[in-house]
Amino acid sequence: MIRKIVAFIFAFYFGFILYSFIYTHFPFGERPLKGVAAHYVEKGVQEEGATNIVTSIVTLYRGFDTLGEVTVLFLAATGLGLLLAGWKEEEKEKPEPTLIMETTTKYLFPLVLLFGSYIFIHGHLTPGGGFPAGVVIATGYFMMFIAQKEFKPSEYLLSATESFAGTLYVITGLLGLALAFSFLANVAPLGVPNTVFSAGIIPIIYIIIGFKVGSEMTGILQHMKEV
Amino acid sequence: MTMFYILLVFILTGLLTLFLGPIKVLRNIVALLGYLAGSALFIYNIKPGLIYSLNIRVYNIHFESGFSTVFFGIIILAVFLIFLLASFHEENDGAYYLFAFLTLTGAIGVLFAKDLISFFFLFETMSLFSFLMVLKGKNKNSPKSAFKYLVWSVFGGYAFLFGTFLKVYTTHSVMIGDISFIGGHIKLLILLLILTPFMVKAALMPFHLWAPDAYSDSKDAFTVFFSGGLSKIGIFGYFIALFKIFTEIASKYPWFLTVIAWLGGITATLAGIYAFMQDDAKKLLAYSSISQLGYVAVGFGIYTHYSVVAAFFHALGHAVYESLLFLVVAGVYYRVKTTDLRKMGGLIKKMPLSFIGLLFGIIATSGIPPTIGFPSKWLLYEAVIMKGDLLLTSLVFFASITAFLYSYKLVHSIFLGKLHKEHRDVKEAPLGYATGIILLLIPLFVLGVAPGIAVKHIDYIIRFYLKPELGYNLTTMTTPLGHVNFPVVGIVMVSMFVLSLIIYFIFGSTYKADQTDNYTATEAISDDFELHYAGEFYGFMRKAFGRPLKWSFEKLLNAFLKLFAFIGEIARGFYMGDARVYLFYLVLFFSLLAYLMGGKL
Amino acid sequence: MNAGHLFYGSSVFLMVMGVFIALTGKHLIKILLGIDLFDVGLNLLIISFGYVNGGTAPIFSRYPHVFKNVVDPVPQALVLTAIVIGVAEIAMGLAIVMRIKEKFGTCNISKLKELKW
Amino acid sequence: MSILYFFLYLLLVTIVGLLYMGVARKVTAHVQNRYGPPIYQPILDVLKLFGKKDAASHGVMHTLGPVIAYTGIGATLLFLPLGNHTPLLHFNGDLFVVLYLLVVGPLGMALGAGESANSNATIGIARALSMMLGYEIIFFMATLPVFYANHTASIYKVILAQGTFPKWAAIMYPISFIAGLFAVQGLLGEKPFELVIAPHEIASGPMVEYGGKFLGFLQIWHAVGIIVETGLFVDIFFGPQNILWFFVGTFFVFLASVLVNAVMPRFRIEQAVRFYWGIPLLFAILGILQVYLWR
Amino acid sequence: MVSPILVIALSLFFAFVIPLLGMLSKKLPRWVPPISILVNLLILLSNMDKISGGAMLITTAGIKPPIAINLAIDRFGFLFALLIQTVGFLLSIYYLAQDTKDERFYMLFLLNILGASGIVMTGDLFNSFVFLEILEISSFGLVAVQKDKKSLEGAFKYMMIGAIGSSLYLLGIIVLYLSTGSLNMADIARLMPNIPDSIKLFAGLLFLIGIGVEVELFPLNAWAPDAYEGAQDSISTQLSSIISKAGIYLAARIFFTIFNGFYALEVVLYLGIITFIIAELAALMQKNVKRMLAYSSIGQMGLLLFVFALISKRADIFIFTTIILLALNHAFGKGLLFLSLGALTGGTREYYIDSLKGSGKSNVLAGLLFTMGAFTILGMPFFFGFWSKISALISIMKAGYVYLIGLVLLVSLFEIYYYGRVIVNIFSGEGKAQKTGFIYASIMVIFALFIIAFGVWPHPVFSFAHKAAVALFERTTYITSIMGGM
Repeated sequence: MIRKIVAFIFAFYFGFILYSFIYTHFPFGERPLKGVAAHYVEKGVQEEGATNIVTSIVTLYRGFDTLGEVTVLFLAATGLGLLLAGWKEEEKEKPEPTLIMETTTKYLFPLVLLFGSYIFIHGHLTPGGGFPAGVVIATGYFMMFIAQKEFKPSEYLLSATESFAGTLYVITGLLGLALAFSFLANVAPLGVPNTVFSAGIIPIIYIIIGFKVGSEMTGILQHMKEV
Repeated sequence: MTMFYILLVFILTGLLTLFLGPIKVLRNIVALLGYLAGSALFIYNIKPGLIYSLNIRVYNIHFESGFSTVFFGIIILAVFLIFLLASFHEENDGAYYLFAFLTLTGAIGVLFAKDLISFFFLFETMSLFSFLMVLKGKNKNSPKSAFKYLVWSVFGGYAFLFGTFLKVYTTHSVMIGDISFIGGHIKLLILLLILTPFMVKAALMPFHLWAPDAYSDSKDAFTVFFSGGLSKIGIFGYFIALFKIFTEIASKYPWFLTVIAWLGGITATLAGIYAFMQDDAKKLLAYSSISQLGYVAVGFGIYTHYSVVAAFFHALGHAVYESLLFLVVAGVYYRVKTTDLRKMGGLIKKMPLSFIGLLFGIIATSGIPPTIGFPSKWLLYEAVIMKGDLLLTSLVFFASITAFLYSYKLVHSIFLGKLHKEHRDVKEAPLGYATGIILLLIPLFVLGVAPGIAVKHIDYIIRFYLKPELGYNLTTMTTPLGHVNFPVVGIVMVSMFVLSLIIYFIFGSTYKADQTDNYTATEAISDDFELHYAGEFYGFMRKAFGRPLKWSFEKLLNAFLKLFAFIGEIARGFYMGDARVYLFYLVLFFSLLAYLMGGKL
Repeated sequence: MNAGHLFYGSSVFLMVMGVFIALTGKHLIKILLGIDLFDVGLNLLIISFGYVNGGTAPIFSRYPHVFKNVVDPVPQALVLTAIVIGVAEIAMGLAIVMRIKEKFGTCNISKLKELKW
Repeated sequence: MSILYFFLYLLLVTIVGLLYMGVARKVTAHVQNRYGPPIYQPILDVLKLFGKKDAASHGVMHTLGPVIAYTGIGATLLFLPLGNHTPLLHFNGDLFVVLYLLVVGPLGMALGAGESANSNATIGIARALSMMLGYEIIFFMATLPVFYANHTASIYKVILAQGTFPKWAAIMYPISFIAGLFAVQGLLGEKPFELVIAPHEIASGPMVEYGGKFLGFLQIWHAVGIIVETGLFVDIFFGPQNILWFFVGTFFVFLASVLVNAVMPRFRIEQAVRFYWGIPLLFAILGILQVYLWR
Repeated sequence: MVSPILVIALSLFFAFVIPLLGMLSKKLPRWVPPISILVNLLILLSNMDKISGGAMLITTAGIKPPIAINLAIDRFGFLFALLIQTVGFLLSIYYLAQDTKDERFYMLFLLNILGASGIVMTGDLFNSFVFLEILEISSFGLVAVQKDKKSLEGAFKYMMIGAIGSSLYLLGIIVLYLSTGSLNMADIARLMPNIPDSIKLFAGLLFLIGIGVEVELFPLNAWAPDAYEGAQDSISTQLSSIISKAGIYLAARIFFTIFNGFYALEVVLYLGIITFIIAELAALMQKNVKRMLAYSSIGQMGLLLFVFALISKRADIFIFTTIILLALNHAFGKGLLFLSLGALTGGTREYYIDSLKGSGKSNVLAGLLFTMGAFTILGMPFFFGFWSKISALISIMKAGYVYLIGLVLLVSLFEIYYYGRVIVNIFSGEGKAQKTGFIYASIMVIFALFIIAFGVWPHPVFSFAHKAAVALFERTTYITSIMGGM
């Protein structure tokens, strides 16, 4: 009990400090765009050709971060696999999925995949992009894990997709290095903004990310499920 | 440049012996040749007044040679030769010589060092490799003793380093130079700190705790160098600290010198008492070594020309006879494989040369003329009386009485008394030891009769710092209190001895009696009968001293260490929580800092 | 009571609750969830920082017409990264917890006392 | 010439020392209500011992021990002024020479006795050496003020400085003198400090294995020793102005010691040593303080 | 022209390739880390001459900073990158000789090295956060990889503190972003004078906690002993030689280059010395040698940070030279200690001081190497540690804390005590015979050679470290070389 009270006091003190600080210094919504943000908003579309500024930030301006981000996810997936490798499976009573679930998911699954693909292909135009798309795809698989008893995607395939997508991402970056002397440079033609085939390498990267995130999340879920 | 080369020669010799490791003969020859090359360089090229500096980016290494360099250098090199001779017979491997030569490098290098950082570097080198040498030691206890030695010598080294930095901070000079112009009492602190490692090396109480163990548990040959050679660095350090670094100590802090003198006296006395209570030859000698080094501290503490000459001469004498004693014990150990005094006896017939070595060694230790021990003791007494500290004189005198006690215990338990059955086939110590003994007996007598040889050199060292008052020539010394002619004393003794011998030969004849042919109050004794009185020798003195004998610095220190251990346990408690506790530290830390920043946010 | 209090307040509240749960929770998964809550709160906070009064999403669907008044796109991009990193962290944590459950046979944090001496 | 002189000197002191021993036996006998042997008896004993045909030796050191002992005491004698009479050899700083030469004798005997492999002998030696921790230090401390006050380390100069009766050190420094008296008793090895010989206990200690001429040597060593030890005391505290006065002084000091010996039992060794570290030490320190105050 | 960005790109590429290779053959993946790191080293070395005063700017996405992310490698970062890659290379050789493991382990290892190199090479604050996360997450995995009780517990503790710490670090970055509108380090550093003090204070506090967890600063370092103890020996080496070094780099970059020694450094000054004292005290009575080494490691880091923070008291390049020397010494020395301890135990994971008795006699090489490692940490002559220790003391003196030298030396005496105890213990008594494999032994010998070579002839290291220190010290040059003459 005392522990809880003390923890409460300190946690709230922490919150109080944080809150009072941000509230005084960064009043909500009153901060003008400045620095790089202003640049992105003003010049972003001309420079990179993507109407979704966030996307061009994520994949190009701060594309290096995204590469790291993908790596982190990759790391988590492999780490998880490494840690959970050789798990002794215990026989547990698992509830039988109902017929309705079994049937609907069968039909819903390709649709979900399609939706995911749509999101990552249109990442540079609309909200979304590779990461949400990947998660959506993984959700589809998750659905299948729950509803279909026998469903089990090939681990090899997942792993290969993951690795292959990763290597492709790096190669894309290296292409930039080779052609424009800068890693991850936007070497493809920008095209007309606001169309699908525009914004240079952004769609390519998002497709790669979509595949990669999808396979990684699926991999994570599958590892977790097996325990 | 030569100074640098000398050190390089020693280091390379050490490395060469390491790599020529497998063959013992080769190793020995290389070691000897390397030593000879280095010492030849030293003796022919090192004259007072050489200067050399070497730049390693941020630090400049400065070397300089003075009279003291030559004096101590020759002592250390000579003792190292004895060590080498003895170590030919020791069990040794490549690393043995490597460590030994690096120790030598450090010891000789310290004599060259002109700035305090180089001094520290070389001093630590010496401590470190002598530690490794002790660690390699000869028995189960060696590692423990080595540990003790390491901690103490590093304690000293760090104190020195602290002193160095204080000096550099206050004077902006890293050179070994005068600090008496600094205002305030910080100069005393600097002096004390700089003096500490030397008090440790010279085993001045209460910094002596490592010495008995380290001396007795290191390899026998190395102990010769350890006690005879390395302790001289301590003496050299006294000289550096009291004469070169704080030149006006006598006028500014006379009480400090008094404290040193009294510490020296106490050391000499207590170590002497501990020495004759020991039952192990090397432990006994270790304490005897400490006791003798106490006199040196007294000499420095009195701080007159007489006393300092006496101190230097005593250091020289200490090197000679303490090396001799350890060497003999090493030879005996080589033959009988023990240093326990209770397990030996009657070896005089088997090892006559060793006996002669030990006999004159103890005679010199006790300070009986005409050996090297006498001039320094004579001069020291005169100096202390002149200073007017009669109680200290008495204390020193008491210490020299203890020297008789432990000397006799040593010689009796090893060489006199009844020969043990298992030692009937023991032979004389092998060539290396014998050579060493003979080599050491020469200075033992020569300097005892003609101390002027050394005194002249010592006078050169210190006349720059102290008004030269002592009158001396090759064979005499004169102080306001008195005058002594050393050869006369020697001649008197020799002629009296001859006279007694004549009386002896005039009357009657002798016949040889067996050792069992003894007065035993009609009890029949056989060969197996334990007649040798060696166990509990001076045991009754334990009763005489009573409780105070049990007091020791070690217990005090242990109590102190326990305190640290307790604090350590508390500190460790911090790291024993679970993950939530650690997180709590984080939040607490955040809150605390935020609170401290308070209104600034 | 303006919108600032609501957005900032709620996200800071989430963070506080996260810390509180992590500090007091006994079950390892509960603690992990606390950490996750903290992350979520932080992400929301970062998003709210990016709001500009009256701004719209930084997507210029009617290009070349460009709105001047858009919300800051950078925090959104950063949060995207931060979310993924948070997920990775939690995933790793869960794997460790699962192994702990297997080895220690419990998820009680106070039973994890192998490492002390 | 001087060598001959030296022989006579040595002979004289030896004979006088032996006579002192005779007196001691006589006096002790009278105290104990006995008749006692004639005074010259020790001389006869020594002659008899030297006259013996052969003597048992346990080895080189055993043989040399008594020889060294006599060497030491003889050498000491040469540096000791017998009253105002200039010693045969002297230089100004001879106090420490004497003190150190004085040790050679016991050391020689100790070495010799040690080799005999008789525990009694060694125990005796151990006691002798340990006793030195008691009386030597007291003796030294008692004499120090005298030397200090006269600013010399020469015994001869101390004698010269004392001149006649009122300037005796015994009177100027009475506290030190008392401490010195205590020390002399131990120096001479008389009861209650007769631990080294202790005939009933360790069969005359170091001497146990000696016979014939060795014992003879030890006897004359002891005889000279008595003169040297008491003589040192007398030289320092009474400043004898001539050789007669010297012998009178030594005789009375010795007599006093013998009388104490005759009525005293024997201490145990640790008692003896501790005794010296008690009252005598106090006196010695007070003596030193006295000289500090007077200067 | 070989762009240093390839160090990161190629490592990533190789890491992604590992699973593909693993499908071909189980033996192939283990060769990937050594090859990859060797390539990295070559790339770095080929760029050695190009990096002179100021930082080398490598843009990504073809756009100049601060708009896009860039790498900014100055000599300081270059030195750390070299250090990390070198130690990483040695360790990768070590893993080559280990038993077959899951190939994913090699991936984790490679990414760990990558994260550390990324931290020291990047010029972007948020990017450093990403790399920090890569580093941390891979570290949790590596610590836990043993999958026994101790390693799991250590990993969990590390994870908890690490997660919260890095979140606060992120918050700090955001605060700076909000006030400057930039995420580029050089740009923020340039704009720093415009930021109000209170924001600086708060951001400094957040960074202090975030980095403090990595560099094992006093109240935030409680995870460290547990993680060190739980991890296997080579991973402990990695934690102390690589991960904490990346933290040091980050601390220097943020607190000095960006904050220009504002406020947080003073806190670090006190906390550094407190860390030093408390950790050494804790080590004093420690019976588990590995945990003892961990405490010692924390202590050394504390000293390092303390010396580093002295810059707030006196601006002197020498202080930076010192921290580089200390970092190098700690990296090689502690690495050697952990590895040789592993060799002494013979892989039994029995680290108690009593169970190590006599192991130095049966395994002489490992015993000697352990001794060497201890000596260099203790600052004995002829070992590199001597120079770093002396330099540290000189720095303390230069900053005017001359009496603190006494305290530092006193605490160092504790070090002597507990290291000496272990050395004595491993060389006394008789242990059971064990052998160390050739590769394992040669890795340790290379570590030891570094220590001795630097110790005997420190001149090259000094000049190298000095140049790096100059690069760190001249922050305006750093800023202008990234941002152009502004």
